Amino acid sequence: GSGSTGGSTGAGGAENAKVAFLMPDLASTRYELADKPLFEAKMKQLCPSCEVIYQNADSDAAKQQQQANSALAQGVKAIVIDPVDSAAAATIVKTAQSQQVPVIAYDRPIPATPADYYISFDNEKIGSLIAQSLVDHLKKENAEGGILQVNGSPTDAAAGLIKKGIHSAVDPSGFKLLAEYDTPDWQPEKAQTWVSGQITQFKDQIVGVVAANDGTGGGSIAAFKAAGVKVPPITGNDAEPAAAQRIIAGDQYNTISKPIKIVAEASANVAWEFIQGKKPAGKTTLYNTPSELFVPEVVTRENIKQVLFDSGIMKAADVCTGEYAKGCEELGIK
Amino acid sequence: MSALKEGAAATDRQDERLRDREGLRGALADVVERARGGDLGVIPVVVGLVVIWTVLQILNPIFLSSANLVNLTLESAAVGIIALGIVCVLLVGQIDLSVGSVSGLSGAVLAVLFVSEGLPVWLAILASVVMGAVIGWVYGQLFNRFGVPSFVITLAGLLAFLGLQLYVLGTKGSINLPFDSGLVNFAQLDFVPAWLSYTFAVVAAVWLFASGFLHAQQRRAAGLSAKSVSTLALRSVALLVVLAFVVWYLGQTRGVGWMFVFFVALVLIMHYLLSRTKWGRAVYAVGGNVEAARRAGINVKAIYTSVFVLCSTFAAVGGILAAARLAAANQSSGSGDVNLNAIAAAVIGGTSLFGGRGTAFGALLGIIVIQSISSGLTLLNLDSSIRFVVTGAVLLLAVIVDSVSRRSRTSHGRA
Amino acid sequence: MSALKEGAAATDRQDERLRDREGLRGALADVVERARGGDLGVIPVVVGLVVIWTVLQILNPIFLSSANLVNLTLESAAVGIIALGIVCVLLVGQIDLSVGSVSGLSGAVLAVLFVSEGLPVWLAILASVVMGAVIGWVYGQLFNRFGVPSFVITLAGLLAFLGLQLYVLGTKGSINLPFDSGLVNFAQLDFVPAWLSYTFAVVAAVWLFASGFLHAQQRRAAGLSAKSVSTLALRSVALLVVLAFVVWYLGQTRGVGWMFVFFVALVLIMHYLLSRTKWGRAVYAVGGNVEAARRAGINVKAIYTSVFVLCSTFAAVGGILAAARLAAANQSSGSGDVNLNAIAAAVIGGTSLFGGRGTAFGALLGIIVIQSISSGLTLLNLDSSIRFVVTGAVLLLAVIVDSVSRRSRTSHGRA
Amino acid sequence: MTVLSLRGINKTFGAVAALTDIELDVAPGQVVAVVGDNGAGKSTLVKILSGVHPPDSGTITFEGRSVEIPTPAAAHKLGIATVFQDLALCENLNVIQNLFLGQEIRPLRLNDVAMETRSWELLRQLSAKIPSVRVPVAALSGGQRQTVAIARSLLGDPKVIILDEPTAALGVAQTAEVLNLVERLRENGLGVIMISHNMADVKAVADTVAVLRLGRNNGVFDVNEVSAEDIIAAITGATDNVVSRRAAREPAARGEAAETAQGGQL
Amino acid sequence: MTVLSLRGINKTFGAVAALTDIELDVAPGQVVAVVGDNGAGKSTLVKILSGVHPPDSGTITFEGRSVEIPTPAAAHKLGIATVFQDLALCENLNVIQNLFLGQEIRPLRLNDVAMETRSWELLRQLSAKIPSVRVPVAALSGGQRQTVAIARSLLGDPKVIILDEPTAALGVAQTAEVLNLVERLRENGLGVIMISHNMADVKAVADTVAVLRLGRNNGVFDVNEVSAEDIIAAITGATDNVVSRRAAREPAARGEAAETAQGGQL
Ligand SMILES: Nc1ncnc2c1ncn2[C@@H]1O[C@H](COP(=O)(O)OP(=O)(O)OP(=O)(O)O)[C@@H](O)[C@H]1O
Ligand SMILES: Nc1ncnc2c1ncn2[C@@H]1O[C@H](COP(=O)(O)OP(=O)(O)OP(=O)(O)O)[C@@H](O)[C@H]1O
Ligand SMILES: [Mg+2]
Ligand SMILES: [Mg+2]
Repeated sequence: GSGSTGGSTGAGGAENAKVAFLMPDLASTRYELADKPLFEAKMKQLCPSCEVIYQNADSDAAKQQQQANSALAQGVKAIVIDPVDSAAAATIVKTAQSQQVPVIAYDRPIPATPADYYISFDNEKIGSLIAQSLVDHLKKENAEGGILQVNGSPTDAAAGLIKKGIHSAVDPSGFKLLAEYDTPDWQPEKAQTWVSGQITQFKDQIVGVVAANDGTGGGSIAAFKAAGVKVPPITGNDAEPAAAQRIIAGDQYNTISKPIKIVAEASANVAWEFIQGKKPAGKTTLYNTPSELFVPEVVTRENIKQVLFDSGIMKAADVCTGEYAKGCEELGIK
Repeated sequence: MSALKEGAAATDRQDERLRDREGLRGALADVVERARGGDLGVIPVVVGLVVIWTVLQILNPIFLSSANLVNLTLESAAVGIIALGIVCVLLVGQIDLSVGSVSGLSGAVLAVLFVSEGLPVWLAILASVVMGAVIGWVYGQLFNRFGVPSFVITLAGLLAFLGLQLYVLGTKGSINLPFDSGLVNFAQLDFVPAWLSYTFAVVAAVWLFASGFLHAQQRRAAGLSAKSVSTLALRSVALLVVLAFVVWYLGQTRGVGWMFVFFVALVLIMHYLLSRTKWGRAVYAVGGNVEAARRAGINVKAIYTSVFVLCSTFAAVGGILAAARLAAANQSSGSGDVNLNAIAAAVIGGTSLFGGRGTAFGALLGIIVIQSISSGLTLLNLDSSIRFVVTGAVLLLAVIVDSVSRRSRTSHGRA
Repeated sequence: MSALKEGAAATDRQDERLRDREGLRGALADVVERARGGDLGVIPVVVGLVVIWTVLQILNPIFLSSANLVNLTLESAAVGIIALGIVCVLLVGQIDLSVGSVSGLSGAVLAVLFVSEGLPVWLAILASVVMGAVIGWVYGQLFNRFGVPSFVITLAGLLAFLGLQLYVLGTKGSINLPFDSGLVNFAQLDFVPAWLSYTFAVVAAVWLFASGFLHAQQRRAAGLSAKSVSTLALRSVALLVVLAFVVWYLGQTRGVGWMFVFFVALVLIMHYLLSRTKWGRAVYAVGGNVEAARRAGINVKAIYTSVFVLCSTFAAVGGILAAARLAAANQSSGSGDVNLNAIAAAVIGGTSLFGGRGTAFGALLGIIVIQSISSGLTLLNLDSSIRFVVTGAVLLLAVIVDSVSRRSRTSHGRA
Repeated sequence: MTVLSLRGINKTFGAVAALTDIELDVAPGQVVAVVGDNGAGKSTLVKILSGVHPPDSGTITFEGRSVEIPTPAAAHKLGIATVFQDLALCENLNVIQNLFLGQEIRPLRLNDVAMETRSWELLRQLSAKIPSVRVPVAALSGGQRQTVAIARSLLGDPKVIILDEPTAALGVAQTAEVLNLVERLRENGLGVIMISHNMADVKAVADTVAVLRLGRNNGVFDVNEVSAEDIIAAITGATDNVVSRRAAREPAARGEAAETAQGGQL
Repeated sequence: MTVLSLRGINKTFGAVAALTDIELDVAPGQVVAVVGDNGAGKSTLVKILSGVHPPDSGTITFEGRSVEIPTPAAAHKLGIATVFQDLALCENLNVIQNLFLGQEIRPLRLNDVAMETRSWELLRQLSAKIPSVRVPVAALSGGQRQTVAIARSLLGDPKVIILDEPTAALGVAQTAEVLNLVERLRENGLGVIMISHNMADVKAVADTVAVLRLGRNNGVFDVNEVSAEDIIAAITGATDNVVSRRAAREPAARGEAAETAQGGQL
């Protein structure tokens, strides 16, 4: 039962409360670089004496369970969790709720056992957005040929969602899906090796590559460069600084910027309300859970200045180094 | 009671170069001597463990709390059982890199049969375990027939069974096990009632004393030296105190989990098999000198096969428990560091990678060291980068303590 | 030209139980005999490779295309160099599990120094390589001082350096290396001009003949049996033909990459060090029987340290090349299966995990087997579940072919 | 009647023909000494008889039946017990464990006490000077190990015992005990094959002497009808050899050696 | 003057006192035989002298200076060459590689030809019957290995040579060669410590005999003033021992053994 959240935590326990912030993996840099500091900052602002227990499960559902258990052993008052495995996280929800600790699903839903709150942008949507953006671009260019699809790790549930989203855009697009590949552990080297092979196989039939994140996108670009052929439009996801550089230099076609700041701060707000014993209501209801969804934004060379730099997500000084300075200048990024 | 003539030394005590060691004082002197000589069995690991626990407790006072230790015991079981199998293959000087994949596959098969196909749970468990045994048997055949190094066979197995796991889970990717099933309960919520735990502790202590006493009596009857009654009594009282304390302390929160009891039971069974049966002797002999074992008429191929079967079977059992504990089987079950953790647990527990040296208890102690580090650092709220560095450092520290206390071994001439 | 008296057998040919083996026919008979006796060196791996290539070519006719083979050579270099280091540690009977992390860290350090700090590239490379050497030195000290098993030391290293890698990459997470830098060019686009490749081939063949001829002459002068001139000529002509064909075939598209040449050069250097220097002898001796080596007055600790230093240094070099080839250093560089692939390459190339047996060429052949499998399956566009299964199966097949042709070894009494 | 007989045994290792066309007969209650120079192929012959290596060709007849001995286990089953020259002990196991390896008492719940008692009996019988039977064999001296290996062959109920240089590392007392033992084995009707480089031991206990030279038979002699010099000549292939020259050169040493012979060890 | 002298050497292994208060002196040009029962501590003494184990206490004087021998390399440097009872060869290396291990010719570009030539010389000198020096030592017979180990100690330029049961596995001819060799070493002024269970060999080449018994000195004898029986009595600790009983029981064997002694092996 999820109704058990309020009672036991009176306002008196709100100060000095602990809240767990459990992130899923290291394959994407965002959790350590963005989500965690943003969440901590917001929490600090809401409750200066509260403590955030941050853990990263490194793509291991069992480890995440261990981390949740140890957070509970430390007496946290709320758990914010981005599940490694949406299904397996049900155990964590159950255990936490049986100890009257509310669980906020962050970024990925936990369908099997409703959490107390769900805040996200939707991975499937991300997949379809980056693919759609690429497809639209190719159609505009009147490209003819096929597309390669570089998915994430075959053992990663989030990668499965992105893959599904990509298919939803690529399959009906009219471009032939030449081949697709699940990149073990999201490794850019693996993506590079695979794309190199496809280049020998399909030569100039390849008009675009949908890569599921910036790392594999970068690997794909390196494969084309190393083969000495022209780099077709290649997607990414996560808006890493390195990807921003590649977009500025014209090597990568797009990436996607998630409003991590908004999501992280929203979840800190929700957690704080739970800690205070309130029961926040969602904007919508998804998976029987009060929910709040945010929409990520596709970044291309056209809008990179305004999405990433004007909004303050990135600083020009970090990105416009060395050989990228020229590109920045062209785009007016300062 | 004794066939020993008054005043005459026991048959095994007659060499005049032996220093005299009788009774309780003798036993203590023996321990000290063995410590100096570096022949300490598992004591160094225990010392390493104590050091780590102290450090981690200082860093975060929750570490040694009852609740956290209960978690620790439950988290140790699945990988610990896998490490038990690894101990067996390491003992014969081979390796199994595929235990992670096999455990993942076994969890997946269990989930598919039990949840998707709706078979009774015991049948699903049986099927998974049998599958594990068959995998081990295949390894044994490949190893014996073709002489392929086990490193490569099991590396191929690692890949193949990971693929099979993905295939079995199919498009679902992840399958939940029902929370109200006995299996999930067993792994998550079933704890031994306090009275039964204390009974276990008492039974263990009494049994230790009784068996030691009977054995000593037999030895005296045969004219051999034997442990004195006081030594035996002291030993079992010590055991009783330790066990009772553990039970009491864990009982402060949830108590002793059945899954942990199951793990410990397996350790005891394996200990018996390895140390008190002909098969166990053969395992150590094959690991020490396979040609000598063959010349002694041991069916070396059968030993290899049995050990591979055991290892894969334990991996399958571990996989089932891991799935039960998570209440789900998914694509990443068994991947990640299961392999390394299981092998490291065996090695830290004193099992040699070159074969012929190690014990079943090593797996228990080793996995507790590893889970302690992991659990302790989980409590510390570190950046991942720092966490990795600290994990590595603490692991090294634990093993250096261990190795240094073993150190004198070589300088005393026991390589 | 020969100090050998007419009719008298050479000093090393006088035992009447030796079958006579002189001249070209003798050399051939020798090879056949050694094949029957299972003493084949790298031939079985080559046979395994041919089998795999045939299978993969049948499955996808692009596999053996020049363009794909060029990719294959370039993809082999980074992990191949790491495997070369692994061969060294395996030769002394130790292991290094941290080569992946070290390579990742080295790539990260390179990228930070070169790109973020703006140091000259050679200085950044030097810093990374020196860091690798220092890591190996630390391993050596820990191993020699405390006697901790290298498995555990390097497991701790694996974790710690992964953490350091994340820390060094810091807030960036991923750092691009400029595509127009010499380093990235070297790894991606620099190919040996055709004329120079052919020159290499000719030089290699001439050198093989000349050195063989001089050696034979010295042996004859000393009254020992020696290879006949015709055998030597045949051998170097064969080498010339093979090399020229390889150069020609790869030249159909982009040719031979400098990075691959660099890798092969390292293999040749290591081969020389291992087989023709006192240090190399000591490495094999320590791997074969460390106590005997110690008693022969070899500084065993120095050998262990040197080998760990070499291995970590090669890992650092491999990491630099991997980063250069990807034109980026990121958090997952060096993770995943770099460790397993490097160790597997060494093992498949015939290096024993128990020490004392193996060659530098093994690393070259082993990595080509592994990359062939991976590249061949990459072209097949399979589901990842099937791909894993097939990879495992093909790997096993390759090694079974290898092992079966080595098989007779034991039945001929060479364990 | 012979308990064991070999005909036309060949074995090559790579380019080396280790055994060529070997014949050998052993009767029950007979001690056959096999002698020969280093590398003559004696141990290779032993390994073929005990199933360690298969022969390349040739027939082995055991108790009248033609047999194959593909594995050591098969040799054990036939009743052939062997003490190998390299002893073949597991260094990580202790003395008791090595003694009873493969023939433990009570397989499912080892009877330590019975095994230890029996170990002490056997070792005492061989005058072994082993302070403790619970130390790993790695910690024993060369002679102590050899004693363990010999003691092991006496367990079970063999019909033929093969001893490959059993006294090489033994002290004077232990050597005498082993020679006594060989005589007891003969009295009990076992066939014994003993390999030795020590002519005195050979002459003391053997009934027949078979000489191997460079992997070939080089004569079978009745021990009572042959002198040590003749055997040595057969071994080295020449009557003028380093042994005879040394003997001629040092008449003093010779005299003393002869005297020492009464000490029994030689 | 002594080249090597030991005082008060002690060594314990766990509960076993392997050596207690050992003394030993070796002069240049002197052959000292160390004899004793199995497990008497002879090899332990050798290992202490060659730097394999450190002693627990006691002093070692080498050429008048008090020295420590912490490692085998230190022993090599002093000029102590040892043939170990367990030979200490690397089975994966071939004969040449083993012979020159640690003292290769031309370290940076090994001189194979010179090493092979020298190997054949040494082996021939010891009458070794080794078909090929390019096979791994694992493929050699016991005696062949022992010859390799002995040959190895002759490389370099030692001042003291320690031979731990050097002839245990050797054939008659090889044994005679080794005895000749020991005599040559003495003539060249080297100190030689030879451990042996063979009284004939001891009496043939040794100048002094030091007896160890259960880890303690049990007398040092001039070889010309002591009979084999006395030595055996000192070894076993009793004049009535299994050796003397066996000798008494078998007068026939005794006579023959005495005769055989002239063959030289004993
Ligand atoms: N496993 C093997 N591989 C190759 N050659 C071998 C092998 N075993 C023995 N040989 C060779 O066969 C020959 C005979 O060896 P064997 O061990 O039978 O000699 P031996 O008569 O027992 O000698 P020793 O008296 O020294 O023990 C030797 O030349 C040896 O090098
Ligand atoms: N490394 C060791 N660890 C423990 N005990 C040892 C070790 N080495 C030797 N010993 C013990 O020390 C005693 C002396 O052994 P040592 O090898 O010196 O005997 P030895 O005189 O050479 O006998 P042998 O004639 O049989 O070669 C033996 O009882 C042996 O068990
Ligand atoms: Mg032999
Ligand atoms: Mg000895």
